[in-house]
Order: sequence, then structure tokens, then C-alpha cells
Amino acid sequence: QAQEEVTVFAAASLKTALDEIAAQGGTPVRLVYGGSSALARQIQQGAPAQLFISANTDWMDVLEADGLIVAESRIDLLTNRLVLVAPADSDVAVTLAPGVDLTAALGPEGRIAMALTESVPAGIYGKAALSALGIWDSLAERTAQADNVRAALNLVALGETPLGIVYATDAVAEPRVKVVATFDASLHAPIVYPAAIVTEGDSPAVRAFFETLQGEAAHEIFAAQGFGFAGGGD
Amino acid sequence: MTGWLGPEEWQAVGLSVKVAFWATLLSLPPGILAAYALARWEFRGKQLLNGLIHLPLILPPVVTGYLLLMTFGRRGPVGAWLEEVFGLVLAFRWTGAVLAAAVMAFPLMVRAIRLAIEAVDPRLEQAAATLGAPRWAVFFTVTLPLILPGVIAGSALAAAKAMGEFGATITFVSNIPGETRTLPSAIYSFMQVPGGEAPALRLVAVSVAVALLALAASELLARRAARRISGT
Amino acid sequence: MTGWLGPEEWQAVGLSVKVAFWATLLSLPPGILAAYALARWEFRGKQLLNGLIHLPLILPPVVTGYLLLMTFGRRGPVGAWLEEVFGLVLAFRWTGAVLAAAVMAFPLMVRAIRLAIEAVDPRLEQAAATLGAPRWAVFFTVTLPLILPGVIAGSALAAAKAMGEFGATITFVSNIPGETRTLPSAIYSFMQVPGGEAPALRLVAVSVAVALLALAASELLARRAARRISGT
Amino acid sequence: MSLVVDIRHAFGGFALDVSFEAPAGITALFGRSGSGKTSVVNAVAGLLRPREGRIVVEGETVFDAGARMSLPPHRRRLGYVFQDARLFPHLSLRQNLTYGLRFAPRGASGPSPEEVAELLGLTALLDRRPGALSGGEKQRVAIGRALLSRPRMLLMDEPLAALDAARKAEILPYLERLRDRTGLPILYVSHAVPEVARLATTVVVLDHGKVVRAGPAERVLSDPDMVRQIGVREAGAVLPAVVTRHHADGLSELELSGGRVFLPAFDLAPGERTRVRILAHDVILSREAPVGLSALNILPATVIALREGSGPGVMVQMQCGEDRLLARITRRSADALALAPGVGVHAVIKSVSVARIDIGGG
Amino acid sequence: MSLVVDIRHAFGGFALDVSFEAPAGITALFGRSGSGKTSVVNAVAGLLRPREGRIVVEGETVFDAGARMSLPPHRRRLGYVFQDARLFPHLSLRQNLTYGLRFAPRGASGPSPEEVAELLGLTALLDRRPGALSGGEKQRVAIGRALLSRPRMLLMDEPLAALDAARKAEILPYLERLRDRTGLPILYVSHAVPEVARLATTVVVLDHGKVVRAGPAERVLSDPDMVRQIGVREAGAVLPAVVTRHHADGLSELELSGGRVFLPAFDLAPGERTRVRILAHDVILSREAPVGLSALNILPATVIALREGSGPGVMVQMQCGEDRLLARITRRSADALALAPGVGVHAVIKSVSVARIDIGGG
Ligand SMILES: Nc1ncnc2c1ncn2[C@@H]1O[C@H](COP(=O)(O)OP(=O)(O)OP(=O)(O)O)[C@@H](O)[C@H]1O
Ligand SMILES: Nc1ncnc2c1ncn2[C@@H]1O[C@H](COP(=O)(O)OP(=O)(O)OP(=O)(O)O)[C@@H](O)[C@H]1O
Ligand SMILES: [Mg+2]
Ligand SMILES: [Mg+2]
Repeated sequence: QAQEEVTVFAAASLKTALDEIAAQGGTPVRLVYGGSSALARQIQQGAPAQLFISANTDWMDVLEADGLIVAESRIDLLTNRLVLVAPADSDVAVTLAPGVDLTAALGPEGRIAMALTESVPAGIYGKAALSALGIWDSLAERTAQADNVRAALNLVALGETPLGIVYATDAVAEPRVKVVATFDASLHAPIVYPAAIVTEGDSPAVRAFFETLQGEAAHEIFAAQGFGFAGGGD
Repeated sequence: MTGWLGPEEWQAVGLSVKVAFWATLLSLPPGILAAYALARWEFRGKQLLNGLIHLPLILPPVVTGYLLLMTFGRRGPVGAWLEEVFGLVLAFRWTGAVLAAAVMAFPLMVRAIRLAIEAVDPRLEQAAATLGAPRWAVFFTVTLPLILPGVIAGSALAAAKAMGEFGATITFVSNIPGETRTLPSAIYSFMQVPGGEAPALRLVAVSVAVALLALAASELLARRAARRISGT
Repeated sequence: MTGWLGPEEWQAVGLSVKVAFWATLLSLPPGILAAYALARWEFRGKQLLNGLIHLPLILPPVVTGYLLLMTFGRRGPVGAWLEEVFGLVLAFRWTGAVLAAAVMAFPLMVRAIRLAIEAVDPRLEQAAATLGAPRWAVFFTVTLPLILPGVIAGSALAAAKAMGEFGATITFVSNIPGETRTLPSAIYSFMQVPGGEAPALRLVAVSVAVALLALAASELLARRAARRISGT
Repeated sequence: MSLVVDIRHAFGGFALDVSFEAPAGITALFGRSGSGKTSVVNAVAGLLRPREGRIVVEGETVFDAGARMSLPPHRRRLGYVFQDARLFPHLSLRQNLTYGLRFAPRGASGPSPEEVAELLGLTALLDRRPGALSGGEKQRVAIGRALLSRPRMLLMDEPLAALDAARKAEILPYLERLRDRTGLPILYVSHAVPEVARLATTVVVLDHGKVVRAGPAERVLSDPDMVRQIGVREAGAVLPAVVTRHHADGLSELELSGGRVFLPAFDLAPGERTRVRILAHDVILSREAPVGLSALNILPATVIALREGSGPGVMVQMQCGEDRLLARITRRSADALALAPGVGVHAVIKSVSVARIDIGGG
Repeated sequence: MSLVVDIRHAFGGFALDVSFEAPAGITALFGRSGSGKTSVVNAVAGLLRPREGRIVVEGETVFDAGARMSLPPHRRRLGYVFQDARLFPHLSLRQNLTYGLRFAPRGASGPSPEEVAELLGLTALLDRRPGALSGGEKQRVAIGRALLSRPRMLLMDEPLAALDAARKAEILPYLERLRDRTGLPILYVSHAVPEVARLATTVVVLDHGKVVRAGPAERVLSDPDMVRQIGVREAGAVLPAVVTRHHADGLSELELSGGRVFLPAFDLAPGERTRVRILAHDVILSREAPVGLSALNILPATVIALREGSGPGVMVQMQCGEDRLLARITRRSADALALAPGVGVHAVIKSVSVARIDIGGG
């Protein structure tokens, strides 16, 4: 059974970590990265996925409702935090208290880079956090919304926007930006990466790999990328 | 009808049409020039120019958008220069969306026009020259009228592409309601969330309707131009 | 060189070339047919066909991919039927990537070929008919050779587009290494993670190199075909 | 009837209303520029679908507006030499020439490509492409291509207009042989009266889209009323003749109904029938039989009518045996010779003025 | 010299090596199909750049391979009537005709578009597009278009080949008037000897890309050696003449060096010089002065030489005053009349056989 390859559908933002884990040997895996929505729809259409790791609980909920995943296998594998970033050479300083005036930090022309606030998880969380701080209404006009969080980060890295809201994991590895502040986890719904075994792909091998992902070695790798864990850790 | 789409969505429709219109119109002169150069001139670096023009077709749109951002962004070399010299800002503006759409549509337009130029009988241009027409006059009075159907076809292709362009646009000028939130951005947004298919398809229907209208108009124009040329 | 790209990346390069090749080749017959119909025939629903062909250009690729998934997926109406009757599975296979690339490239190919057909002098086809050639023979012995430069240009455009296609492909057949992970998908994956820019740019370079090579080859072929036609 | 045309059609501003029947042989369509000749040929070929009427080729109805039937061009098997050559630019001359061959019916016989290339002086050019040809070379390829499609009728729209006299003199006898040996009917458009006179069995004269005159070539071309259409210089009589013998000094003797004439030798056997054309302006009249002239042919004739034109010339129509002869002389001479209907005259014709091009079978 | 051409060029398999000088007036390029006529005209127009040599038009060097200079076609101001009409398909006839007008120099004078349209019978068609024209109509538009570009020289490549005799008879006098009144030089390609004889001041005969004969029209066309190039039927002498008077009966009297001849009236004033062409096969010879013939023109002459061809004909070259005359008669007649060099004869010429087309100023 060591030969059996396990197909994992995972949110694209997990690529670095999962590639590293797979490289450590053990169960051979085929890693398929994409947007959570695209992957979920493909699973709906019978994609050969065995394990699904989403960046977004909504899509996992949809699959669960459709009975496409093994409900008992679903766990929240990872968590993440939202941070406010600025270009590395920026001297802006902000404390994320309610009513904080971010527009001042943006200047007359500047925008705040985010993922799409209506549809992309990082954007949705970001909007929720800003709303909780009571400043969404004043900032809504000043957002520059990208189709994914990496593109938003890129806008800050290139200095096109003086500020941006991205995941902590993204900020970690990008030397051209610096974290100005971290949003308090209570400002938005928990950022979790649910994972579950796909009903049609259930097998001992996939269960074994799922175990590996929750193991000590994997934890270290995830942690190095900046991820947190629902059960404990930070 | 207004009830069927929200005001924001109408805005996206209008913006898409505006962007497609300007992208097509502004690509025309350089498009015709590039097509003419590729069809008729021999020069060093011709293959390079040809490759460069095709690049947006070959690269994933995200990459094109990324390259545009690096070049034409406020901090990009060309972007900074444009802002300084002309006060022209592209980043996060609909003008930037026009640039992105134009760049993406350019290879399609050039190909169509180039094919049309290659089909022009050079003996007609020679005849014009013997009648005293300098080269520029030959171009405007003989070549251009004869390639009109190709120019229209190229413009239709370009406009359609500009209406549908998404990847490069959102990467370059992101998604700012009323400024750069074109129809495809809106559609993409809906497609990201569970249950967003229905509103997305509504917008798709609008986008298809607009594009079909434009296509039909271009067909009509092209047919008229072709009738002129068939000379009957 | 092999050290420069990992084996997985070489796989993506090979896959992209394979997909572009088949997508172009398989689009050719229907592409020529559609171009001929649009250029020469009058029939009800002509504008509809024209619109349908242009659709992939107008729609955001995600939508095209979504529609493909819904139609040709294993649970989609056509997909299920194809699997049952022919044992042909497109979803999540490289064959599906071929379909996605072909659909996206189709409007470009059709436009180029159509322009070429419209430029053919119908009097030559008449001459062939008076010499006893039935319509199909006229097509194969006169029309087709005369539009060859257009067919080559259309194929080059289509191949370039197929090499670069990403949105519809990843939405339809996902991003499965060795099966559907084409160059653009690989580039996308890299762009999604911190520090992925360098490997992404390496892949971009490869993709550009391959495409430029193909383009140059097509130019050469087209020029040779055009020389034949100029009749000297 | 080998060809029946009865069609009506309207272009913007131009109405075609043409109806004629032609027997086997060569039918010449004759008329001024823009009179509708090419349109008629196109209709016969199936490239123009007239609004009304019908067309019958060799007994087969190929077009009938009433029955809403129109045979497609490729089923009509008519070899068409277009006014503009319309060569296939992507094919070599050899391929152009043999294009129609593969579509010809299996058994169809006809000249080989080599023979045709030789006849048309194209042998050295066979591997060229049409783009590198001179105007006349193109036209010759077009003729060869039509010949080699093994048609059951040839349509030729000014096929020799771009050719020099020498080349014409090579091709015309070939067309005559085609007409005589293979019986291939030809619909022939030409502005050149000598060509028409030599080749045509039937002449149809068009003007402004209407048939103004149609009938056997001898009759139409000898008709003094046709002078306006034909041009004064080309007016003349076409007379049937029988070859009697060939002389050692290169002259051939022919018997007309009105007497004996000598012509430069040609290759018809004694006893064969032919036609000679005697141009009105080549005939000199004399009241008495002239002597000591280099002209060998002197025919007695009786004046039937004198017809004056706008110029100083008079057209004299004469009975010469059973046939009619035309002479064009000055009014001054007519007065001096006191010509009038019933007067007997001698028509002096130089043998060489009955030119080769004006002799032909039929 | 109005035109100096001295060029060498090679296509695959065809070598052009042409050198001639032509004075003002009309220069005819004459030669068989494929002999290089169009290539020479293209070189003069600037559409073909010869490998070697130079071309001078009206004193201005427009091409000089040695100096690596070649004036672009639009700066040469040569109105070119192409062998294929090459009309602009997207422009109406009116726009086609006036195309060159806007590029003409401000002061340039010439006929108005209306005059040209009238001359060419195009007035009713002016709003049409070229696609709906007949072959001859197209060619007429091409002629008009070149005329209206106010060129300093006209290049005409078989401009009248597609036209009927009547239309030709309208256009030719116009070209003559252009030559005579405005002094516009014309380089004229034609297969039609009557046209060439009537119009040309200079004739250049090409064969296989080489000049085989060049010189004044009278000389070249009267040369018995040219019979092969020209065709037996068109051989003849071109003689200078002075108009003496016009008679009331529509005849004009002309003085040749060898005597007096009558021609149908034409519009030169008494005292003006012109040329008449007398075809060899239109001349009848007689030892004694003939009487009672309808032929008005009888010239005394002395036989210079007899030249036999391959056929039954003999070409008789005669001295007639200061000029030479040609007659083509049968060997049988030559023997009967005992013709030999030095023998005196009477040349009988029908007045009408000196056709209108064969008279022209020069
Ligand atoms: N498609 C058309 N639309 C309108 N008029 C046309 C069309 N085709 C031909 N005509 C007109 O019909 C007339 C007859 O044309 P056609 O080509 O039959 O003449 P033709 O006798 O062949 O003349 P030519 O000797 O000059 O070739 C012309 O006046 C021409 O302008
Ligand atoms: N581009 C070319 N390449 C090769 N050969 C050519 C080219 N153009 C012309 N020729 C050849 O050169 C010769 C002269 O051509 P040209 O057109 O000058 O002849 P022409 O005297 O005008 O004949 P025509 O009376 O038939 O029009 C022809 O044999 C032709 O085939
Ligand atoms: Mg015609
Ligand atoms: Mg020529």
C-alpha cells in the first residue's frame, strides 16, 4: 500500500508548507493547489480528491451538507491571524484601537490593499475587523481590492499602497513589507483552515497522510510559516 | 430592468463598456502601425517585436498584470515618469484598466489587421504611386480603405477581449467600485462564494448581451466595408 | 538546463506543449468550418453562432471554466454521456485541459481564418468550378491553399493562447501535477505563496521561450505559404 | 441546335434581354464594349443566374428559371477562358493546365497536356508560377487550362486579345481543327472581325444588352447594314468555296459560285468546302476586264445596290454567281464608272488580300 | 531625346537587355508575347528596379544604377495605363478618374474629368464601382485615370486591346491630338500594327528581351526585314505627305514625293505635313498605266528589289519619288509581269485602302 498516491486538494496559500511536508517522505502525495471555491466545485463534480484543505469554512460547509466529505474526519487544521502591513521603508505607526484614523496614515491619495471584501476570505475577515473597529465606512472608498491576498500583499510590497491587510503567514516571508499591527482575533470570525477526507476518496493511505499532517513534524513546518493551531499553540 | 441589477452592477456594466471602448480605440493607431510593420517592413528585431506583441497572450494574465504594475505603477519607472511629466496616473484608475485591457487585446487586433494588410494587392498601391501619390497618401487612400474589414474585425476581437479581461486588470488596478470594478471583476467576486453562481450568471448574461450587440454592429460595419471593396 | 528546472516543472512544460499542440490541431477542422460558414454562408442563427464562438473571449475565464465543469464534468450532462458512450473522461484529465484551451483559443483561430477566407477572390473559385471541380474539390484545391497563411496565423494565435491559458483550465480540470498542471497553473501556484516569484519567473521565461520558438516557426511557414500564393 | 440562349436579367441600370439559337460550330458574340457579351457567357457558364429564361447546351437544359433549375457550373462541363485570365496563383503552370483533367469524365478524350503546352508555347514555362508571367503568357495558360478540362463546349471571352499576330496565327488553326475534327462547339467573344470571320459558323451581334442581328456568319458579316457594328475597314463578304487544286508555285485554286480565285496554299484537300472572305475595301472595280495587272483574281459581277455612308465612300453590293460581293469605293470613282444597279463590272481582288486568317472551313 | 532607356535585368530564366533612345512623340514598344515589353515599361515607371543601367525621361535622370539613384514612382509623374486595369475597387469611377488630380502640381493643365469621361464614354457610369464594369469599361477608366494625373509622360501597356473598333476609332485621334497639341510623350505597347503605324514616331522592336530594331516609325515599319515581326498582312510603307487640298466630295488630296493621292477627308489643314501608310498587300502592280479602274491612286515607281518569302508571295520594293513603296504580290504575277530591279511599274492603290487609322501626323 506504500505505492498508493494520495491526492490532496489544498488552498494555494498552503503550498510552501505542504510541499515541504510531502518532501519528507512517508505517504506519496499528489498536491493540487487552487482557490478554495474552485477546488470545492471540482469536488462537487467528482474530482479525484481524497483530502480537502480549505482556506474557508463556507465551502467546507457546502461539501459537508452535500455529504461529499466524511463528516467525522473534519477538523480545523490550522488557524491564521490578520495583520496590517506597510512597505518595509514606511515609518507609519498605528495602534488598532476602535475608531483609529487609518485615513491619516493613507495620506490624501493612498489606498489600503485587501483581498475582495465580499468574496475572498482574507477580504471578508478584513472587512469584519474594520467594521468592528468602526472604521469600515470611512475606509470602504479607499480600499484597493485584489482577487487574492497575495496580490494585495504585492501592492504593498511594490509600494503602490501605503497599507494592506493580509494574513500573518503572508507577511512573514515577504521582506519588502513590515507588520505594522496585528488585528485582535476577536475582531473577526476565527480564521481557520478546515480539512476533511473526501467521501469518495477515503482510504487507509489518506487517513495515514491526514495523521501525518496533524503530527509533530508537520506542526513545526506549519508553525515556521506562521500558522497557528486551533487546538492550542498560539 | 434597473431592478434586475443593482446600481453597483450597472456601474460595473458602464465601466466595462467604457474601458473596452477606449482600449479598442487607443489600440487602433499603434495596432495598425505594428501590423503594417510586421506585414510589410523588414527590420532587425522584427521577430522580437512580434514576440513582444504576443506576450500577453502567452503569459498568464496575472503575470501580465504584475509586470504592468511594476512598470506603470506609481513607483514603476514609466508610471512615475508619466505622473511627473503628464500628471497621468494609471494605477488604481480606470485609465489603468484601459491600459491593461488594451495590452491584453493588442495581439488579437494586430493579427487581424496584419492578415488584412497581407491580403492587399500591392499592385493597387503601385498604381496609386504612379498616379503621383506619396507613400503616406497611398496608405490613407488605398491601403487603409482596403483593410477596413480587417480593422473592424480586429477591433471587434479586441473589444470583446477587453470586455472579458479580468486577470491582468485586477492585478494591475485592483477592484475599486466605480473606478476599476469592471463586469468580470464583479462576476469573479460572485463566483468565489457558495451560492454566488446565480448573481454571477445574471452579470454574465448582461456582459454577453452587450458583447453580442457590439459584435453584431461590427459585423454590419465590416459587411458594408467589404461590399465597398468588392467594388460592386 | 535540467538542473535549472525541477522534474515537476519539466513535466509542466511538456504538458503545456502537449495541450497546446492538441488544442490547436483539434480546433483546426471545426475552426475552418466555422470560419467558412461565417464568411460565406447565410443562415438563420449566424449571428448567434458568431456570438457563441466569441463567448470565451467575453466571459471571465473562471466563468468559462465553470460552465465547462458543469457541462463536461463527470456529473455534467455531456461529460456523463461521453464517459458512458465513449469511455472518454475529460474532467481532471489532460484531455480536459485540451478542451479548455481549445475553447478559449477558438475565437482567435476562427477570426484569423475567416479574414483569410473573406480575402479569397471568389472568381478563382468560380474558375475552378467551370473546370469541373465540385464544391468540396474547389475548397480543397483552391480555397484552402489560398487561406493557408491565415490558417497558420490562426493556429499560431491559438497555440499561443493555449500555452497561456490558465483561468478556464484550472477551474475546469484543476491543477493536478502530471495530468493537468500546465505551465500557467504552475506559475499561478508559485505566485500564491511567499517567495514564489523567483521560480514563477523562471517558468515564465521557459513559457516565453517556447512560445517565441513556435511563433517564429509559424512566421516562417506563413511566409513560405504566402510566397506560394503571390505566385512568383 | 447546339446552344439555345433565351435570358433576361437586369443589373442596376443595365438590362440584358438576349435570345438566340446557334447550331454546332463556333458561335461568335460580337458587340461594343459594355454590350453584354461577358454577361451572356457568364449565364451560359452558370456564374450568372438570369432572372428569367432558359439555356440549353447540346440538348441538355442547364438553366430554366421557370422550373427553378440551374445546373451548378461544375456539372455543366464548359471550359471557360475568362476575359481576365484567373489563373490559380498557388499552382505551377503545369498544375494550372491540368487542373480540370482530374475532374473530367473517365473516357473523355482530348489533347494531352504536352500537346497543349507545345501549341501555346508554354513548354519552357511549365514549372513557373502565374505571378511571374507576362500578360499574353497568362492568357495562353488560361486557354490551355480550359482545353484540358475536356469540356463539351468551350466558352472563350476575348481569348486572343492580348496576343501578337504570330501567336494568333498559331492558335487560330488549332481552334479551327477543334471545330472541324472534334465538333467541339465554341461560344466565342471577340472584337476582332478577322477572327470572327474566320472561325464563326454563327454570329450574334449584341448592342446595349439586346441581340440586333444573329445568323450564319456569311450572312451577318456580308450584310451592308452591319458596317456600323463591324467598322468600315472590316466590312466584306464571306463566300462559300470549293478547293479545286493546289499549284506548284504555292497557290491554291478555289471555285466560287461566281468564278475561280487563287489563294496562298493551305492545307485543305481538293474537293473540300471552305469559306473565303473578301473585304469590301480590297475590291477594285472596273467596267472593262483589266489586263496586265499583278492581281490574279478578277470576277465578273453585277451591281445590285449602292449604299452611301456619311463619308466619301460608297458600298457597292454585287451579285457574283450565286453569292454576293461587297466593294467599298469612293463616290468619285462610282460616278466616274457610272455605277448603278444592273451595271456589269469586274471585281479585281489581289490573291493575297484574301488573307489566311480569312479562310476557314465551315 | 525625350526618353533614354539603357537597362539590364535578369528574372529567373529571362534576361532583359534593352537600350534605346527616343525623341519626343510616341514611342511604340513592339514584340511578341513575353518579349519584355511590360518589363521595360515597369522599369521606366519605377516599379521594376533593373540590376544595371539608367533611364532618362525628358532630360531628367529617374534611374541610375551606377549612382544608386532611383526616383520613387510618385515623383516620376508618369501616367501608367496598366495591362491589367488595376482600378481601385473601393472608389467610384469618378473617384478613380480623379485620383491623380490632387497629387498633380498646382499649375499643371490638362483635360477636365468631364472631358475625359465624355471621350471615353464613361459619363453615364461615373457613380458605379469598378466591380460592376465590363472588361472594356475598366480599361477605359484606366486610360482616363492616367490622363487625369497630369503626367509629363504617358505609359500605355496595350491600352486598347480590350476595346472594339468603334471605340478605338474614338480614342486614337485623341491620343494623336495629345501628341501633337500638348507634346505629351507616350511610351506605347501594342500588338496592333495599325495602331503603332498610326501613332508612333519611333518604333522599338523587342525580341527575347533584346532590342532587335529601333528607329523612326516610317523606317522600321517599311523595312522588309520586319515582315517576320510584323506579320505579312501588316507589312507596308509609311510615307511622308503634305496635305494639298480638301475636295467637296469628301476626299482630301495629298502630295507624296512620288505623286498625288486621294484619301477620305481628315481634319488637317492644307499645307500640314502628315504620314500615310500603304500596306504592301493593298498595292496592285501594272506594267502599263491602267484605265477604267475604281482605284483613284496610281503612282509610277521603279522596282528596286524582289524578296521572296517561304510562301507563294514576293515582296516588291520600289522607289517612288524619294520614298520607298512595298507591294506584296504572288510569284506567279511577278513572273507574268516580268518584274526585275530597274523595271518601271504603276502602283495601283485604292484610296480607301489607305485607312484612316493609317494616317497620322508626325
Ligand atoms: N454586377 C453588375 N452590376 C451592374 N452592372 C453590371 C454588372 N456586371 C456588368 N454590368 C454592366 O453590364 C454591362 C455589360 O457588361 P458585360 O461585361 O457583359 O459587357 P461586355 O460586352 O463583355 O463588354 P467588354 O467588351 O467591355 O468586355 C456593362 O455596362 C456593365 O457595366
Ligand atoms: N517576376 C518575374 N520572374 C520571372 N520571370 C518574369 C517575371 N516577370 C516577368 N517575367 C518573364 O519575363 C518575360 C517578359 O515579360 P513581360 O511581361 O515584360 O512580357 P511582355 O512583352 O509584356 O509580354 P505580353 O505581350 O505577353 O504582355 C516573360 O517571359 C515573363 O514570363
Ligand atoms: Mg466582356
Ligand atoms: Mg505585357
